[in-house]
Amino acid sequence: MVEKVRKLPKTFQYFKDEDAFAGGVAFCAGCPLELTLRVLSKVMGRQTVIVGTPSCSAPVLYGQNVGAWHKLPYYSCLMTGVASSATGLTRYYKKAGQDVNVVCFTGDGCAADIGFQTLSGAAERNENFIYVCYENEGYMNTGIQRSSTTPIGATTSTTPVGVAGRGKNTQAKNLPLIMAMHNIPYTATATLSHMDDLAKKMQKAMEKKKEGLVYLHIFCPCPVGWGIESDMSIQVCREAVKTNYFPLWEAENGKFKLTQTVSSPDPITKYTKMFKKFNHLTEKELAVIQAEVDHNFAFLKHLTEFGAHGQPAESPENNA
Amino acid sequence: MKEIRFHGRGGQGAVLAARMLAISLVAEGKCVASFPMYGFERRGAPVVAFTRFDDKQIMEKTQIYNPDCLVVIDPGLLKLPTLFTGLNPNGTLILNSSKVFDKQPNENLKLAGVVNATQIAVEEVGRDVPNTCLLGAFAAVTGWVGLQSVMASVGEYFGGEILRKNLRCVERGYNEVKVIKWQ
Amino acid sequence: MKAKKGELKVITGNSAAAYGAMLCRPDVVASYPITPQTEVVEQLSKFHADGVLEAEMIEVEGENSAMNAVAAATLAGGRAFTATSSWGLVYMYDAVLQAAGFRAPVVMANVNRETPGILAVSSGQQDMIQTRDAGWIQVIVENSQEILDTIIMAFRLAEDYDIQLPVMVNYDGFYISYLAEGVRIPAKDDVDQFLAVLKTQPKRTIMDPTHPIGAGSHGLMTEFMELRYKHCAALDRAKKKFDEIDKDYGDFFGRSYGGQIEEYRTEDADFVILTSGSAVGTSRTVVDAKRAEGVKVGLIKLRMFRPFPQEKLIKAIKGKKAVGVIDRSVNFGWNSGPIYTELRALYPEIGPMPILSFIDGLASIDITKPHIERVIDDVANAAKGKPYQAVTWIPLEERE
Amino acid sequence: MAIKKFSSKYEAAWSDANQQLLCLDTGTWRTKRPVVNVEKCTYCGLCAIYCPPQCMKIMPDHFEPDLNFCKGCGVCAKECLRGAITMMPEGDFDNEGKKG
Repeated sequence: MVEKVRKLPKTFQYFKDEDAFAGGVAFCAGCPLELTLRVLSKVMGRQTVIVGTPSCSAPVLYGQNVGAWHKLPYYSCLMTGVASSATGLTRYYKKAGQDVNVVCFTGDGCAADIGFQTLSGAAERNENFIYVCYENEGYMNTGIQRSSTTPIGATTSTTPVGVAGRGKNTQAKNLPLIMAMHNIPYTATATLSHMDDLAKKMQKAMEKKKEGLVYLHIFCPCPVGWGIESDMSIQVCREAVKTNYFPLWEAENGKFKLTQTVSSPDPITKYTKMFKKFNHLTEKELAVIQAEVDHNFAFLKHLTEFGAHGQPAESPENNA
Repeated sequence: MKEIRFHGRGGQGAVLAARMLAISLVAEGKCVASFPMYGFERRGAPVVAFTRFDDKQIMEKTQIYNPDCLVVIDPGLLKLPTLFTGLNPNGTLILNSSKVFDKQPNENLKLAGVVNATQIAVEEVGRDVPNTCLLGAFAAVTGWVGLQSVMASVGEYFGGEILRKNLRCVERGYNEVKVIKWQ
Repeated sequence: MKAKKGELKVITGNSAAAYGAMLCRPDVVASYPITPQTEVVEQLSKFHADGVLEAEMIEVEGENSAMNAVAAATLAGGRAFTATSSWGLVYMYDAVLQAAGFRAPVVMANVNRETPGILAVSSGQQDMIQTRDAGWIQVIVENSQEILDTIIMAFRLAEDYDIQLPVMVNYDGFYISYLAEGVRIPAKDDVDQFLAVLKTQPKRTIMDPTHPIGAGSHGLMTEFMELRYKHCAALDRAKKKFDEIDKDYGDFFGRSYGGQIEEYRTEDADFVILTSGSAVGTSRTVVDAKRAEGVKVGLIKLRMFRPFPQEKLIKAIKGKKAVGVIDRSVNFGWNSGPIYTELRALYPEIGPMPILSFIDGLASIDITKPHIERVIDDVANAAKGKPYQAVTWIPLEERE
Repeated sequence: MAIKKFSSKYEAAWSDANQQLLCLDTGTWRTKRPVVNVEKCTYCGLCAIYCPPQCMKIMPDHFEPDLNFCKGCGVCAKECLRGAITMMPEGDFDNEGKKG
């Protein structure tokens, strides 16, 4: 009997290297963070130094002083010092003439909150490294507290629902847009459901980091923190894109572009009903979220109408 | 060891004058120690700077309480009630002023050199930076440092046209200072 | 072989720190300005602009980033320098602790300035005291020349294979940071030669991208204790190493400072006073004056504060009749001077004797000659067996 | 008393995969295991692409979970467009992995 030999799908072509992580590592079952890290190591290869911090990724990235969970060089930081430590590493490698992908890998809690100053500083200095933020909309590692990227209405352990509380009562910080406004060479959003898009952006990051800071914002829902069945995490990523809740875009030298267009977006309720953190919301409250999603998307659309830095707007009359 | 205290205002170059004097003394083989004392660095606020020199290394790191010489860069500072406090007997004063004393301002003050450094600076440099002129006057009155050394030290901080103008100030200070002696 | 004499320049303590760093050819410099340290950053930037300093200059957005950047650079294999003061040191505190735990051989100039709660843009060693238990090597120096020389020595110490620890070189803000003195600036090739011994040592562990190895991993239970033990052992080795480096420096450049401590006229002294930083110089002149009056007083200059030079101090103080310590900071809770508190821990070894604490010089208050005379008089009386006051806040007390 | 031999050759907390590549027995975490129906597999690769621990082994004509590491999250089964993967309770299998 002749064995069927089939051609691997195209996505596998992005995986240039083998997985640098041990087969079994301490991430929750179904966690997209684990997938993000493994894909990152496959796409970026071994000339990569990961810089990280206490977070869900820490138990795996840090290793112990008798061994490591992965075969990548890793630099462990405090929450405040990720982008600045990466700066120190990058500058030394530059001085020593070594070409290295220095990749910061943190959650939104570090990137948007406690580590934001150093990230912003590194962006302004246009340091030659890649900052990957895995966005799970809160402090998942310490037990699901709110962060500044937690969406309005979401319940967390510090924004609980009660007689007076209705979940988080302020809007999320739009970190990828804020980073793009630093005029860095490359900013992009990505998520796991759109793997080719994600892998392409990781590849591009390695090129663009030669020009300066690259910021990748990867949507990574937390099965435990958001109340998602462990097999549903990729579905949630997909629905976030389909509702325009998490549009996939990139900004290259100031030129904004949607990398995934959604012809007829799903209503936000299709997304919010997928997990527990929005369960308590009334129709009125959900309408607020819908309005916010629409506004953010329209805003982004406007940005895509402008040319790159140093170029005139493509169609200025559209801006009216 | 000689101890010199500079009184000026932020922006008038008291600190720089103290530093330049130190440089010129080092050029003559002396050991020096010079430092300013101020809190916030603000234009117009009173500033004190200290310069010590000796043939051997200077150990003291304190402020100067018993100066051998006072250099007063702003005539308005003459009104400071503590200006002469602690002045050594046989004390010296180098003053930027358009007026010469009619009486001895302090019993310990035995030698004063008065020069209208502001006017000279305005004439030569075009603005009120009297410090280099007073260093010329200092060299003439005290004899503790040579004119050439002072001029060389000014060259450490300025170059080109502005150096030339400041060197004119030093020279005019040296030549135009009025010396008053008391018994 | 001897080094060339070096150029004599009148420069401030801050400039001396910048010169010291520049001469050691750091790969990375990251620093954030703060009074009274600002001039260090400016001078280094000037060196860089003039092409004299071929380092990666990182214009960080705060001190925390400065420390993180330099610590990371050293662990990547580089030589790195930073400088700070006061609240800047506080703002980088987490990174300061981390640098020590990482055994990152950073050299930092810390320009001593007051810190806690009461605003004071003025001199005081409280900032250094607050990082006492950070696991760093802390050295206190006295004048501009010593700043420059000690920073060069600090790189030799920090990067030594047996040490691998960050070194903080402390000098008093205002009194020394702005003090212009004639300073001998060694030739760069001589400094290269002095530091060349580091190249003959085994290679320390670094973040090399071609080797999968991670910095700052978990130390679990006894593994954690093992690393702490190694850290303490390295600190212990640093004492002797510092003495050796100081001697080497003296042999080569012609200037040395006694290593961990410097003893001044202690040999035949009945009693001694102990102090650090800018107060040492003034104390020397007062000791000389008192000696001329027949008072047998000696002076100990504490150069190394961490690790604490117990052995040297025991040897210097044992057999004396009393010792007085002048601190430019306070030990909250003990309500005395912190160096005094440290010295009291040596009580059984130095033998029973009065130990007096003097607090002076906070917030740029001048530690004057009369203040030091008073200290010597008080310790002299205590040495004679008269009753004494344990802690004296000199400027607050009228002398009886 | 003497210090015992140190466990790490390093002076500080360095983790070295050459010294030891740490690995958890995450296969024991499972309550359900993915079972692949090879007949239904179209080799689209989605199961392997989305598998969070990336433990889908590439076989010549299908993909097969590495049960040493598979945590049983079920993403592969959920993402498979053909329904070629079924999550089956672990209790149904004996120690050798055969269905009892």
